[in-house]
Amino acid sequence: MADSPILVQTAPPARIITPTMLIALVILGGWLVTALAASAIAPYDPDAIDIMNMLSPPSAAHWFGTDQVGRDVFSRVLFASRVDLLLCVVGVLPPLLIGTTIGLLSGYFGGVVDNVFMRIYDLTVAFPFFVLVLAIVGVLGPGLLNFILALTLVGWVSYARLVRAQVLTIRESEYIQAAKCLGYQPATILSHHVLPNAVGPVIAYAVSDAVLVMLAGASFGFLGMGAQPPLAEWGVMIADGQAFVQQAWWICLFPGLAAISLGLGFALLGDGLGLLQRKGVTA
Amino acid sequence: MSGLETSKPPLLEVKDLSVSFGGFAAVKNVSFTLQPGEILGIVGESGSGKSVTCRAVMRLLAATARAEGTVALDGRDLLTLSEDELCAVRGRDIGMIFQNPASHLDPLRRIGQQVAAPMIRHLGIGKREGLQRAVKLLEDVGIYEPEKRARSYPHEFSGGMKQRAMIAAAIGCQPKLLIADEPTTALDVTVQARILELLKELNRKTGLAMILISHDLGVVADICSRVVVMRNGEVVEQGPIDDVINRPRHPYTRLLIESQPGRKSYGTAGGPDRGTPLLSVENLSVTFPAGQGLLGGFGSSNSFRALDGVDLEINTGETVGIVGESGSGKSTLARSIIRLNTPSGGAIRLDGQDVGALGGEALTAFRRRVQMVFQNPYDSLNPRMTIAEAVAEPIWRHGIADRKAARKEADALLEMVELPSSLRDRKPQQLSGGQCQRVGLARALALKPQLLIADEITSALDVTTQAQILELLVRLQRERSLTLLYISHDLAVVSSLCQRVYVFKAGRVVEQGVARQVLSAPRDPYTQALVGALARLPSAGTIPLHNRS
Amino acid sequence: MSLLQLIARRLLQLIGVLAGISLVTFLLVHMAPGDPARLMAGERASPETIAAIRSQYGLDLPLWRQFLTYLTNLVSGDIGLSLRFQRPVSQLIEQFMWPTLFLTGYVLCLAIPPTVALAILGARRPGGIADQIIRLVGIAGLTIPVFWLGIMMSRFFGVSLGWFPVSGYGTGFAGHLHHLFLPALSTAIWLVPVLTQSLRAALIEKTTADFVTAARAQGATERQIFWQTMLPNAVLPTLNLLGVMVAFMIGGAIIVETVYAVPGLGTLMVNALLGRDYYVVQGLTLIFAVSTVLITLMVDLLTAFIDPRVRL
Amino acid sequence: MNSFSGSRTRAAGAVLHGAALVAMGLCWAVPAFADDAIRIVSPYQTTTLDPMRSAAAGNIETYGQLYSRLLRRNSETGALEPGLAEKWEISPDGKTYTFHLRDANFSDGSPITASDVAFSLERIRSDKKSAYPAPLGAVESVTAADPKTVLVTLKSAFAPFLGNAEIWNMGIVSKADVEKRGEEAAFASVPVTSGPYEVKQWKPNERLILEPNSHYWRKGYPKSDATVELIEVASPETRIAMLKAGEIDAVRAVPWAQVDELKAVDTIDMRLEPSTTIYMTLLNHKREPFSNLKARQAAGMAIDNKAMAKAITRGYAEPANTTLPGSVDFHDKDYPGIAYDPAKAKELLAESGMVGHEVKILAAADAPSQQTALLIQAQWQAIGLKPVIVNVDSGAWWDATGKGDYDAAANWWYNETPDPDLAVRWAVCGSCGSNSYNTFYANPKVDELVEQGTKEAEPVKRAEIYKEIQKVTTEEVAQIPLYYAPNAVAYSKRLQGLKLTPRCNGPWKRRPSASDPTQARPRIGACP
Repeated sequence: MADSPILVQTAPPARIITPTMLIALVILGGWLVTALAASAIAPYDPDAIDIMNMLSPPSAAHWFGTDQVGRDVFSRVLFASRVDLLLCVVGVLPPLLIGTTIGLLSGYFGGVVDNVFMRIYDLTVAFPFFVLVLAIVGVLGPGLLNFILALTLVGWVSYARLVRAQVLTIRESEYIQAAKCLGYQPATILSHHVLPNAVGPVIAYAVSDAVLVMLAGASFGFLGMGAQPPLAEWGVMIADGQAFVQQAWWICLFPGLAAISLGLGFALLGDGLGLLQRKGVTA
Repeated sequence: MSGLETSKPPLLEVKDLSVSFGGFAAVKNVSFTLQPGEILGIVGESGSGKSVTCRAVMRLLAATARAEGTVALDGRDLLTLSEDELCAVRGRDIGMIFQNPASHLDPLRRIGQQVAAPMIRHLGIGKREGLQRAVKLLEDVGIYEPEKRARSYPHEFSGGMKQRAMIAAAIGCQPKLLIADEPTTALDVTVQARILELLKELNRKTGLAMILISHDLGVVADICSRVVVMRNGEVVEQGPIDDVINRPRHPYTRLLIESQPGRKSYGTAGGPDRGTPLLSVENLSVTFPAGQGLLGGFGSSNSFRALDGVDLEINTGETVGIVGESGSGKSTLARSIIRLNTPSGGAIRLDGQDVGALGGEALTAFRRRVQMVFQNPYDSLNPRMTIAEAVAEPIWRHGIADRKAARKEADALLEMVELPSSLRDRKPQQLSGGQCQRVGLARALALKPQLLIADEITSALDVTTQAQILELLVRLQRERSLTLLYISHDLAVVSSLCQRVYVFKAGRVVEQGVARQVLSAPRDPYTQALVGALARLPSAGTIPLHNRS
Repeated sequence: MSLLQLIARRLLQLIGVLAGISLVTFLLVHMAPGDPARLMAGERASPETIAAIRSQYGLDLPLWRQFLTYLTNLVSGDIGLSLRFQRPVSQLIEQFMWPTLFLTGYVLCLAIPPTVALAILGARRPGGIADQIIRLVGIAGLTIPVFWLGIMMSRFFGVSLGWFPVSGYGTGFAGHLHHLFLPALSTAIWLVPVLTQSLRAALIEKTTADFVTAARAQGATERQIFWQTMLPNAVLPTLNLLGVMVAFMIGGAIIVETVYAVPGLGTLMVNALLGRDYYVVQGLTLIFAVSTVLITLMVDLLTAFIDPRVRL
Repeated sequence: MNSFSGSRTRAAGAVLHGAALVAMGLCWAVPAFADDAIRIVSPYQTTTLDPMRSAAAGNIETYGQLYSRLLRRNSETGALEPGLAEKWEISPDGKTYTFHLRDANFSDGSPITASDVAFSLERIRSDKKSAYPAPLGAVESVTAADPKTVLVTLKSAFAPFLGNAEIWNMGIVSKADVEKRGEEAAFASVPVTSGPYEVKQWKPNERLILEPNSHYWRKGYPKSDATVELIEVASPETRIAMLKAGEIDAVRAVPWAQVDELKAVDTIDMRLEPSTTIYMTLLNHKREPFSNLKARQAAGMAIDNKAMAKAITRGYAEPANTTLPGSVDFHDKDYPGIAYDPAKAKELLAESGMVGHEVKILAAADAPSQQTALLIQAQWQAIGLKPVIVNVDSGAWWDATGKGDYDAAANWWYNETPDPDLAVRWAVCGSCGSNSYNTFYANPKVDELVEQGTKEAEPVKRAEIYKEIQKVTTEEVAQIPLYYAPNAVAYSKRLQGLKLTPRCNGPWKRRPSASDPTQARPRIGACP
């Protein structure tokens, strides 16, 4: 029946580790090792300025060349992985926690609580992200911490919406009714019955969100609002290198590739988790 | 078998049909024939391969499916046709209707267009004429104001109307064969009866041959002349309907027959005790705000009345049944009793105490006294918890025992509902529907309630499983002296299980009384329609009961 | 009637959102350090000059008074005067709106055809080789930083090869197309994977939909099924996503517009933020909010038009 | 709402056309520009057309094109020459200047009269919104004696007055027009001008399009009939790319790193023009560690400004030896400057007790500022300070320096005239209203010398005074001078074909314009 119509019956049997997941884990593991062992791997001090050796192209001595103050780009790319990995984790967790909590409460209790949160959603969504971040960073000053704060103020919305949508379905399910009928406290129901079932897609989303956070980190580092010098961070490196890209393309290129590869790791992981999640639900 | 079969060439001949998905053989060596003008029933429970068989006939299976054998329509093997030839056969020579008409109609297109589409495609007629014919067809299948209705969208149709529209679309090209895959399962019994009547009439008038797939032997017996019984992908028995029903040769067929609701009375314990009622419902009304569109409740004062002045009493030790079709308010009642709904009027009293006013300790005590088992076996269990955890949880949460003791208690409860101990650490997805429903029962009984509400607990189960669960329920009721409120759409089940029955329609009680009387001598026209719609096996009671494993 | 109700409701909602956004923006920009008067008068300006300018524009009044004045003007339809340029904010926005709108439209033109093509190709055989490649490339596309891509593309195509201008808006329609090609392409490269993933997932979901099986059972060919049944049913979530994206592109044009020096709303916003040109920032934020709400409204109307089940 | 719906319709139309054309393909070439326009790109913005209102770089550049002043400076020789004033007399006591106006007209054709001059100068001097009244600080009154004669009375003799009267904000505006249209409206879009150009169209934030003023008093100028577009592009990369692509004719503020490359391009004339620009590092004298003299000296000695000049500007700049720009009059070329001596710096820092003290370095986001900040950070770290770089945008930069909320800030400034009077008032005078360029450096002796320098007419004596000022302020490390940089401007050679060489008085040949942090735009402006 080679030419028979497409009627997708079932997805191929679910394996926990698909090839893409494997690739993702290898990439992420690689960067994790790099980050931990940066000082051992890196040939130079990432902040060591070599004033007479600025903007030199890739060579045996400097694999990725040097930047505008003579720092070794390769070493900086390696060291930057520490900041960027951390950024991915720290940038995702606060919006995840806050958004999930709000989504849970909003979805489960509905009514006034939900209405209030919905209005805040509307407001946040209609607010241009960049303006908010720029303004917040403007008020609080630049730096990673303030950047993450700004990100949290905006980022919780996606999580809240996702969780809320899940909770709206879950709260109608019979096991929640059963839990109510069995006289469990609302807090118990939320934490033990609603949350565990709502959290799957959220985790998958959070992993892909890590990519977005990293890109945002890079973008805002690029806008001078992320990591502060001399701290190596890919976005900042690209940003600083932009003024020299005509002669020294290597300053921009390598951090960009590094960012893409880490992003790919997270994106593939998120994709794999999402797939598992969907299979887990239908299985 | 009569000699007729061999004398005429069969319309459809299925020979040694096997279908496998990957390594899994869903259908094994199935053979049967269908004569022109005949209605063939295929009966089996979920997983028996009956749907796969029919889809293999239409070649509607996924690319991953492998089908072997021959499926000859008028001598032409469908399995070897090219894609183009196949498209010319589908909808032209063979029409098909499905279990869930709601999901099988394209939600974005008008009914008229959808009915006309196959005719426009196969008969080479224009759009205008197609639509005209569609209107005619809609009228033929019993849809009022067909002109107007042809312009409606599926979501504006009721379930029965959708199925009629599907039938209209399927018969528009005057096919030789109509395959009906569980066409009435998703419908209320009265609607089911009318659809079956429509199919019978089509067969009678046009001589349309049909294959009717059903899990319900009653339905098959109602309109089929021959029946194929399937189990685990194999045909266990086939023959003329009377032979199979009255003289089943295979034990499975016998089990099927005997599991039919209403075949057996479960002789529930305890007669009605006319003392003070355990639970009384007085003039209960529940209203919901009208359905919300994008606009929300924008000044919409019209709300939907789910329950309208219902009075009801349940005495200690009694088994009370509630019967009604979807939307009649029976589940709303159950939810109101366990306080998932807030009544807009009236009161619910347990031992004379107003349930709505309970709070704190009193509410906790109420929770222990009244428990409920839910309809959907999978959905009623938290998918993240093992079944032992789920059963143990209420015990330790209510402080009846510590976690360890609760776990032991849960083991005992699971044993009581006849679940093997090897399943205890499984999660709901790893169990069958019947097993899940047993867990649900065990969990509801964990708090040792007095009153157990069972809301359609068998409607999602196969008949044989349903029979087993009912058996279990009756046993538990006896052992634990439970008061039982049994809610079902199935009059047969209710009447065989319950002493008293309330018939609900549109949020009101239209009839109540002793179960057997209501069933045998219904007074209200609606109840009469319900009773009349029961698709019952012919000559019930003549079959000797067989051993159940 | 219901249409009017929807619009009325959205407008009510819009007023709430606008009021909230005005307040938040107002507080944020006023709390940020920096003084528009100093930035206007320049480095050598004396404190007296600065004070005089502040008092002329009412910047020395208490914040609540300034906000009240702003609101009063807003209610009468006046979104204010640019502090720097002494022009009505609306005039500035009108001037900078076209490049952004053009760019947005351009991006859509570049993004939608490949999106549909790729999604179809992927969904035709889910899990097949083409699908896997599309999926992986899509994932990879998502992880490319737009600004990095912008820098690299402008260096390569703009400077090294000299195929495209690296800045500006150009004159005339062809000029716009030529000038905005790289910016539009960099944005489209980011947008296509997002949309493709959504459409592909929806299409795959619809391949197993019951009504597709039903259509097949009625003898529809695969082509008919795809165009008449699957695609219309699958397109709605992507349409919604597209709405969100378009709103985001209008409000988030900052990155690509600054990389390519496109004189659009993003550029205006950056300059207004840097110059602490409060009313321009306010006005732009309002415009972004309004466009978000309007786009959502349009998407909802379109959804309702496609899907009869959606009640307005 | 009406206009909005209208615009939406048009947008929809544009989208449809776009779709059609994209389908046809995108491979055609568009002429980069029409030949009747000269396009000059600069990072600086024009924010107002009122010459009195701003001292920001983009505006200064613009004022030069739009408004004539009483005097003008010869771009070849640097000498002061007659402008709107055909000739002038100075009273013996040096307190009264009499300017005799030539016959000249505004762009609307009306004659430029003494009352216009008096009106213009008076606004600059006494209007509260005047951005830079300092050059006229010594003026007591400006009066029109008759339609052709202007009398300027000074409070006391003031040597640099003529030079000051040539400064960018001294442009003459039409009194009648300002009074008729009102101050805001007169300059909002198309002002009446007295200079070589008038405004054709102003698109704030994007470009200013000028066309020759047919009533300009210098006959034959501007030499080209071409319109001039002053285009604002923040990113230096983009500016250079535009030049290379032939989209524009002149680029200001070419990044140093690009200079060599551009020199090698045939079609581009890369020029390094002398300027009065000095790159330096502000130190905050108001708080520790740099309230401490030894700490400042240590900080100064820690910095190898020769190496920095070479590294950052590719050797195109001279290392700076004093706190004043190298090309102002009376600059002390022989002063040895602050020696690079890290060992001594360490010692001094130890003596000051500021070892390990945190130093907040403010950095604007343009590449040179970033580079400088990083290099300074590294060098200070080496002697035992704890420098932290804080990136800010220009708004926040001014806020922080004005309030003294910083320790060090790398920056640059230039002097408008060759005379050092304004320079010292701006950079090192504690009592001149500038807080010594927000460093809060205040030495009464220096303040005294500044006043003496103003009053002294004798060049030799003035030289002594300014030499002393340079010595004291450099020794005390009022700021850390880094280097004197030329203006890097790249021209498309196409301009020569139009006989508009940069040496003539073409529109692009204004004095290298101010480059101040107001306009040193942070990365946000520069890139996406």
